[in-house]
Amino acid sequence: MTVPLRLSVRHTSSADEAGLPFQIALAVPSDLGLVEQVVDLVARHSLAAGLPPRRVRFHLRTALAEALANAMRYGNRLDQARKVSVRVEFAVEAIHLHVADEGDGFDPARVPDPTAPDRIGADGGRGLFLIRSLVDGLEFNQKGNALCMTLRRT
Amino acid sequence: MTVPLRLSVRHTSSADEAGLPFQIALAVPSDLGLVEQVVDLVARHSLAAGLPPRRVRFHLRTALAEALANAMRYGNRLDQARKVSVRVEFAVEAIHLHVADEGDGFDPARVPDPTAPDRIGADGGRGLFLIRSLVDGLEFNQKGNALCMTLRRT
Amino acid sequence: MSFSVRRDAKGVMVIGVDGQLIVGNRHELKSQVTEALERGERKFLVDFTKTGYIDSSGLGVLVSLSKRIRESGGELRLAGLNDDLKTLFELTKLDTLFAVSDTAEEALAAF
Amino acid sequence: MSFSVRRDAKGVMVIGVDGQLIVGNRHELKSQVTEALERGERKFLVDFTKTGYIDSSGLGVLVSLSKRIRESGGELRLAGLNDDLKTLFELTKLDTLFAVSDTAEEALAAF
Ligand SMILES: Nc1ncnc2c1ncn2[C@@H]1O[C@H](COP(=O)(O)OP(=O)(O)O)[C@@H](O)[C@H]1O
Ligand SMILES: Nc1ncnc2c1ncn2[C@@H]1O[C@H](COP(=O)(O)OP(=O)(O)O)[C@@H](O)[C@H]1O
Repeated sequence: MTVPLRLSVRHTSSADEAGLPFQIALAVPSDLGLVEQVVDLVARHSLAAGLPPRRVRFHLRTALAEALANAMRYGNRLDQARKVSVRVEFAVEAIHLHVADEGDGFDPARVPDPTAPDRIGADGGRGLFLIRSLVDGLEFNQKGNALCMTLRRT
Repeated sequence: MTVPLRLSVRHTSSADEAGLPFQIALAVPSDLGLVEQVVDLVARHSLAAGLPPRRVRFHLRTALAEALANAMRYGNRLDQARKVSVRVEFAVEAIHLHVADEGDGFDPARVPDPTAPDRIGADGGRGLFLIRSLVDGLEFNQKGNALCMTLRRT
Repeated sequence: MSFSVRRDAKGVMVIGVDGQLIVGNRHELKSQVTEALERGERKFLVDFTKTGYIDSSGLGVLVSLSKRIRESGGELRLAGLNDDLKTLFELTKLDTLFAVSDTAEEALAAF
Repeated sequence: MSFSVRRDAKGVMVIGVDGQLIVGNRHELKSQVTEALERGERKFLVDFTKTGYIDSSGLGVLVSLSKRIRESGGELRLAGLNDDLKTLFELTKLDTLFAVSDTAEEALAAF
């Protein structure tokens, strides 16, 4: 006789599921071929942590892919020996995606708006703009080699 | 013009899914009512990380519940201000479950075998024995207030 | 998790463990059985058909209840153990201590 | 992820993006289209019906390919964008730059 695996159907415990903050961490070699895998991994665990599928499928995946690519390319200059550190904090109300590289950082305030009329047709320059558009909060460290993207759970 | 009617390009990344080690960490107040939630959380993410369901459903859940209960009861004496730190490393071949408390530790070698004839009917004393029976590797730190349980992925 | 309790036609208290039987809820099972004993009940069946996992505290509570029930002249049977739970009872040699039936029906017939 | 390429009866190269179009695989799309241009193909349809997500590198490659195709006197159409991808094109105002159809059929009819 086998009992189907049913996890967390009902709780009578002292705090509910979302009330247990935890974090996921990984260190990723600077290989652009790994971006998709890291995004998949974080997306899968975000779904397991109860984030709404659309937030994960669109906002989280796109913003995280951008942040990883920038950290690998501009921060770590695709040097595979340099790692991108990814830490995802699952808090009660939101998740915080921390992405840090081993580079010199930059000043995000100096990145121009890619939707300005003379830039719409440019080949690049949309990464940071997309991150800003898709997340609910974005913070950089002083140096500019680490960012934290906040996505509300709802 | 000879053009192949249908051509597919499969992308192969430089490492496969299980090849991206990561870890999950949380700090749990010493409340026995939280054991089930923590076990559910770790189980859910272990399934998301591709561990075989039976390993998760039985071996992981039982062993982790034991280790958490011991850390809360004997290590932290159910003082909710003291935390049990849980860290799960998802490596390529195995997962490592680290459980540490803020207590004084103990000497696991001095815990008697609960299956000895005079002990089978005892009310307690089976926790450590079950952990040992269910995991593929068990290590304690010197002090005895932190353990690491290894479960192979297969 | 939760427990379901019903009294069958033969006067057996049938307790179903839905979910886990672990350190966090074992006292609930203990008080269910203790109160029933005080009310005069003597036949108990714990049905694990809907049980996820049991930890050593859960096993401990079963051992201590079986003693109390025996001391009161009562009878305890277990049923519905899946393969994992059977392994658990075998590892701890508790399979030698309990009357275990495959199904609740078989257990009820044995009272 | 992978790309599927077929040539339809009207001579349109239909490229399906199965999975993601991101920094890790955008070069594959680029070389598919560049080689087709060199072979003399001029009509291109990129079908996103089976696409998961697109990052800014993926958008960048579409912009640069649209320029190349236009310079060669060719035509590029996009189709099959789901709501998320539509939002992406709207946010970046790239919806004003591309000829976008709801379905591949509509796009093919428009060539
Ligand atoms: N992690 C980083 N380290 C250093 N510079 C960065 C980093 N992320 C972004 N940048 C800088 O910001 C610029 C804009 O980035 P982005 O908006 O993502 O567009 P794109 O990647 O297409 O240039 C980059 O060209 C780069 O100079
Ligand atoms: N984290 C811990 N800190 C201190 N002592 C511990 C810890 N874990 C186990 N012990 C000791 O080991 C003994 C055996 O534990 P265990 O085998 O789990 O059975 P039980 O919990 O039923 O006593 C406990 O009674 C306790 O004295």
